[in-house]
Amino acid sequence: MSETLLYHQALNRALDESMAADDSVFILGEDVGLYGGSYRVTEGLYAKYGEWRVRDTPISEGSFTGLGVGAALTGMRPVVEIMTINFALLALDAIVNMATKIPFMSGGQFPMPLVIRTPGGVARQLAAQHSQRLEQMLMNVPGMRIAVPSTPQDAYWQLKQAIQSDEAIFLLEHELLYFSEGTVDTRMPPPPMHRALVRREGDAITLLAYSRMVLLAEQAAHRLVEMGIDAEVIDLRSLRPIDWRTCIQSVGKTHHALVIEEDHRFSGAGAEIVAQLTEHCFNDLDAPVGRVAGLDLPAPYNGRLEALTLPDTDRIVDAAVRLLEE
Amino acid sequence: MSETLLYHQALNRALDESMAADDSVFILGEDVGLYGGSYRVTEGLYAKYGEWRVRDTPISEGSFTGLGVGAALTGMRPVVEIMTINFALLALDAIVNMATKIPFMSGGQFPMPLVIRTPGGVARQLAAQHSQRLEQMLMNVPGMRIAVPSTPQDAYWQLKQAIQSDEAIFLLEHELLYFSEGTVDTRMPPPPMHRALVRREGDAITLLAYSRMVLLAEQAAHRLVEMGIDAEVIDLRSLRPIDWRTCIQSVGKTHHALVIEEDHRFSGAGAEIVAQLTEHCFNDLDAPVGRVAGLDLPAPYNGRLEALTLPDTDRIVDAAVRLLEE
Amino acid sequence: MDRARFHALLRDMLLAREFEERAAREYTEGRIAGFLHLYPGEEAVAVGVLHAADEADYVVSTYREHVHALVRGLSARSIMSELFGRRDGCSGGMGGSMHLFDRERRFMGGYAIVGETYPVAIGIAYAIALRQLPEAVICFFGDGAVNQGTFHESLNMAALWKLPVLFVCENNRYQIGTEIHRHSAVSDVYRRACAHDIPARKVDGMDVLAVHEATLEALRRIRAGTGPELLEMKTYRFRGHSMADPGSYRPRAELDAYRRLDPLRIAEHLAAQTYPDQAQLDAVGKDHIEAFSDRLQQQNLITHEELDRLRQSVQEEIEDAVAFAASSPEPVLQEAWDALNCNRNGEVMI
Amino acid sequence: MDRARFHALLRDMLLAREFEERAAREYTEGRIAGFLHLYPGEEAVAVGVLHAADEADYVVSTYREHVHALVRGLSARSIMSELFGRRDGCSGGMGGSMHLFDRERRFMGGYAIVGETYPVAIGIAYAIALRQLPEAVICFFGDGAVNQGTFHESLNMAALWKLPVLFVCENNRYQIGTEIHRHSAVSDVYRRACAHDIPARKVDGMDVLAVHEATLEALRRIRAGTGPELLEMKTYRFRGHSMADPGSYRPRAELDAYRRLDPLRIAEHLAAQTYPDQAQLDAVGKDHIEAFSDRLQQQNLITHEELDRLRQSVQEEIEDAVAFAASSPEPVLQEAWDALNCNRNGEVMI
Ligand SMILES: Cc1ncc(C[n+]2csc(CCOP(=O)(O)OP(=O)(O)O)c2C)c(N)n1
Ligand SMILES: Cc1ncc(C[n+]2csc(CCOP(=O)(O)OP(=O)(O)O)c2C)c(N)n1
Ligand SMILES: [Mg+2]
Ligand SMILES: [Mg+2]
Repeated sequence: MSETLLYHQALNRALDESMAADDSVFILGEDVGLYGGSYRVTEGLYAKYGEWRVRDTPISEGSFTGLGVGAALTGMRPVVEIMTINFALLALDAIVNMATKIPFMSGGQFPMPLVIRTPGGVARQLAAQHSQRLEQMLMNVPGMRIAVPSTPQDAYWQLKQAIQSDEAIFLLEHELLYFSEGTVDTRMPPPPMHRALVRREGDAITLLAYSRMVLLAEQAAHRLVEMGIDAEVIDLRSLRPIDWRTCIQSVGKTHHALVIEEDHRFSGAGAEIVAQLTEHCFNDLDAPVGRVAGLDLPAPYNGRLEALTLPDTDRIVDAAVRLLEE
Repeated sequence: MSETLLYHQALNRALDESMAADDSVFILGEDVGLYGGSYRVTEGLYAKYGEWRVRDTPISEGSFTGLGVGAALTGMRPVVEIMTINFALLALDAIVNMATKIPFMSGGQFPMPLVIRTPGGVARQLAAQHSQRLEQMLMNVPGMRIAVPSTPQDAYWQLKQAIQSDEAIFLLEHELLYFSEGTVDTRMPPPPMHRALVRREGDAITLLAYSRMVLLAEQAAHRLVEMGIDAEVIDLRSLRPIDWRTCIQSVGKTHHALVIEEDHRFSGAGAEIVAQLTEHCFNDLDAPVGRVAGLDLPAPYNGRLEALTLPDTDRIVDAAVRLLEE
Repeated sequence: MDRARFHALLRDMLLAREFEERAAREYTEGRIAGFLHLYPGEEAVAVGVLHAADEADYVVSTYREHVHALVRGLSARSIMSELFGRRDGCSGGMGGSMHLFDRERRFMGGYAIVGETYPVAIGIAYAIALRQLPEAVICFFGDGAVNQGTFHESLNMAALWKLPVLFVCENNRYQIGTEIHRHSAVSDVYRRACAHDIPARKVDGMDVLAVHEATLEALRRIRAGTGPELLEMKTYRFRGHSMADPGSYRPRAELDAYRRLDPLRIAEHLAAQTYPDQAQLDAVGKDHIEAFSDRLQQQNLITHEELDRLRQSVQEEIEDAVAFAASSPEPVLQEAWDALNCNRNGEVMI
Repeated sequence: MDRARFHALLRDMLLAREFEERAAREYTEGRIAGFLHLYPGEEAVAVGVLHAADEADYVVSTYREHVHALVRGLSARSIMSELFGRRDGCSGGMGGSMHLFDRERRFMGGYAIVGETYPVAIGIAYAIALRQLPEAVICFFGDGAVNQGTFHESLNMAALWKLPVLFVCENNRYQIGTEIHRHSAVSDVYRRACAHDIPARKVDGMDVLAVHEATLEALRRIRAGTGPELLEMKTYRFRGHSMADPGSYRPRAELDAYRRLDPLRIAEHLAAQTYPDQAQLDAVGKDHIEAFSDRLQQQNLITHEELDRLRQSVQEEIEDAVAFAASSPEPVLQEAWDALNCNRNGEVMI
């Protein structure tokens, strides 16, 4: 059952199938209903499932995310859409202090079958308040799982898995991926939600990336191959937990690793990856693990400057070449 | 002018002197006035400066932190106390999206002479919602500075510097340090706010710590010396920026580094430190940079379990010894 | 009027007082740690409200929730064990005083970040409404808590979607050391509900029957689907905010005034003190409880002997709870991991 | 009545419309990017309110703020340049459409996270009150924004401390695609102020004189120290929420009704359409502006020639602004670093 779908359609499919299969699944968020979702992810579901299962909310991120937590306590499976990750700061208390702590604080009495999905990353000239990468903030939170699909197939798989899971899961989509196309097989059994996947095999250097950066890493890998450098590309797919085994195996083979992240470099998601790989692969590494990351600068509105603050293929290729020269 | 002061008294002194010297300094937060502050940091100031300059607020963290931002735009120097860091999640939009972004988004028109101070860290059996270490969340935010004083002297210096600075500064105090005692020299010119200080010199291994963990690192160093291991202890004092030069110099000498942090290990503050040191000192390091950190578990209320989730001197000593054996 | 019901109300008030005063003692002696927020003075609220609830209703509470839990039917043993941090605690020793949970009794947690109870409550209520069940959610919060943004956010959603929530404000006039006129422009909390057209009224929170009646009526309407309501209970706490708070911000005149609510007037000779010591608390604090038991006696709803027996049984229950808690084992680290991963369904990570 | 003042009001409304429609065109042609939220339909609010403000007053606005900035006195050049992302933009090209700032004119920013304007406004007002200055803060927000927690949090503090803020709700009945009855239990925003005893009223936001009068009065009281007030301006946006929004969630009947507010009734023959195209907007959108200029003409406050000249000069101003913006250089990366570190006072890090 393979089809070609856009990323937002794959998410929509996952929602639709999950809602059809299980009455306890419902969606809430700003403009998810009548409007169809600002990135069309919930299109058509309002008409199909009605306003109670596809609930348009007021602009009250803190409380409607908390509403999801409360509903999850009764066994419902809420899927909260936060319109963009930039507004998630307003919901962090609900996410960190409520969703991730209740199962623990209650001594294990209350699972938390809650999914929070949100578009994130830097899109195009949305300026500093709308171009945030906050995944780092949730990585240090025990009780949280973070999925970061880079393909329509993963978007479909991981959203379905997240809904079925009894854990609090943050699904971070990327604003620039919604209209990317890919094959989606709805029958194939998915790998575990947090499994990293090798997107391209190679033995000269390991490129580790997630979300949109995987696409850049793949492009860079093609360029590197043309230069005679056989790069391996790993799509992390999950930022908490991280599938270290897959990463370590790769580095054991390539002896070089480069992390590519859209985050600001200083204390971004990449820091933990570098730290762990160094710890586990210290003797295997021929050079320190490198990072290609965003500048430590808020996103400027101006388009050229914005582009300069982000990783691109050139910079990845350069960094890989330099790393191999060390 | 050296005196022996408790940490909370040193902070109080810094506030008092700053308010006396500059009319534009004012304090706001829950129970900072009549009550005198839940950790006594603002004691006596309400009587001395009146309710407009020492303002008791409602429980509205998001808005009173934002109030600080607004006041700072007019050139005031607000010192916002968030009663404990656990409530800072409710103010993150004000901190991240407003305070740190306005100077940038306005093209540099508006400095941000705002200080946010808050008690943090794990105290004693306050349970999961009141035992958080959220410094990591702010480390990835451009435009933010984070000071983490470990001694009364630094508490005095860094708070005064923070108030004088035109940048948004987050001053993270530690709940278990308020009643620690130390000499405070109010005349001596302070080092730059972000300068790391070598608390103890040694040449066998570098222990890097901040806030309360510095005390544990120093204790561990004494034990290590008894075992013939001459450990150097670095107090980072600032988590954004981090004074890499001081760290790198030390590692150049010791060839071994161990980071001690109260954070949950996964993607904690330590991750960036490990990543940077590895990058800069790869050839100097005889072993991967180690981490002694909190478990990836919310704080249990039970006291014994709580202790097990945190670094202690034993664990630091063990980790140091193991690191040197590698 | 039902004798048994009156006795039950009275017994729970006595039990509540006894539990809390005993917890204070255990705290002083170091067997309870962390933050401990006690309830003396406010018993009529928890007892009046929760005796009006059905088993199928849900309760969402704050960090000052021991008595809510107790009245809801959690055993004194399981609560005291939790305060002791033991395995038999209702949260397995992981949550402590501020985080009591009991799935079976639909006691949906004590929350320690002010303002969290509203969203949790409307979330549960949303699930009820979606499934069209005849259940309600009781959501507790303090006067200080209404200044948290989630209050109005949640009230709006509750009103908009007619969710079955009873919002119960325990207005004890203080946000720690900040008196209500210094934290709220409008100090009648019930008036704030006007912003969302939610029916709201104030109730004498020192009068258990008034509280009970008002709650019964409100819950009846709410279960019928008319939407949320709000009750503001005017009450007072006799102790400091928590065990760490000496309460020196309260003027003597005010404390005196509340003391005068005590029909036994035994408080008057204590007027020279600014803050009550233990003996005073024992005497003063009983006000509404004494008042209620007096009334029952006068109306022949309870005999002196019955009252004595109630007192006796309450003391025994608490004594037993403490003994039980003290002998309950401490949890081990694996149990903490299990609590965290309770929802992992055995999935193996990495 | 002052002829010049009427002309000024009218000119700013015309300028506003021209600016926004031109921005839409530039967006379609790719010279403006990102999110672009336009103001046609709501001009009477910004113009009526801001003409009542003193130079010493502060303005805090949202992402839909070009017109606020323009009326406040920022040049069309500096705003258009900002939309183009150029160095001469009022935020140096760093902020873009949603983040216009001008320190000199006390235009304290456009904020793009809904609900941020309240705390910023009360913070500025706090500084004013502390210094006892006769200044006021004007705080803009939409009908959707009142459901953000900061609304009530900030209103409470403003009322509690009698801060000099005028809260101005631009109630255009929509939160993107969600109509007000689907996002708010109480759809008269001014009624929410009852929760904090803040004087509040609703005003016909399509009538620039009504807006202006109401604002003048409120600001007079506010500067005298009587505390905050709230004005709810009933208005409507003719375009979608932003350039990305086709606005298909609005029923035709509703759009028709608002079209009928247009005294020229030129809209009626367009009734067959569900959403106006550019030509329709040009015609329909002018409603209150046309109405106002008609009124001025009837009352002999403006002549046909004067009106033509205004139109002419407005077009020229916008033409000039676009030309200026197009030739303004792009900022370089060092300028971004300088903006970030504007407050470092030369301190060298590390
Ligand atoms: C968001 C948040 N801010 C501050 C605190 C600290 N705090 C704990 S209780 C309390 C006062 C709450 O007052 P009220 O709501 O009236 O409840 P009461 O304690 O009087 O029962 C405060 C400020 C907190 N727990 N959460
Ligand atoms: C906190 C937050 N949530 C969501 C959004 C996305 N968003 C931008 S504008 C808007 C609607 C705001 O409606 P309203 O306040 O009525 O203002 P209007 O756009 O109608 O002028 C939304 C939901 C946002 N910017 N900030
Ligand atoms: Mg209270
Ligand atoms: Mg609107």
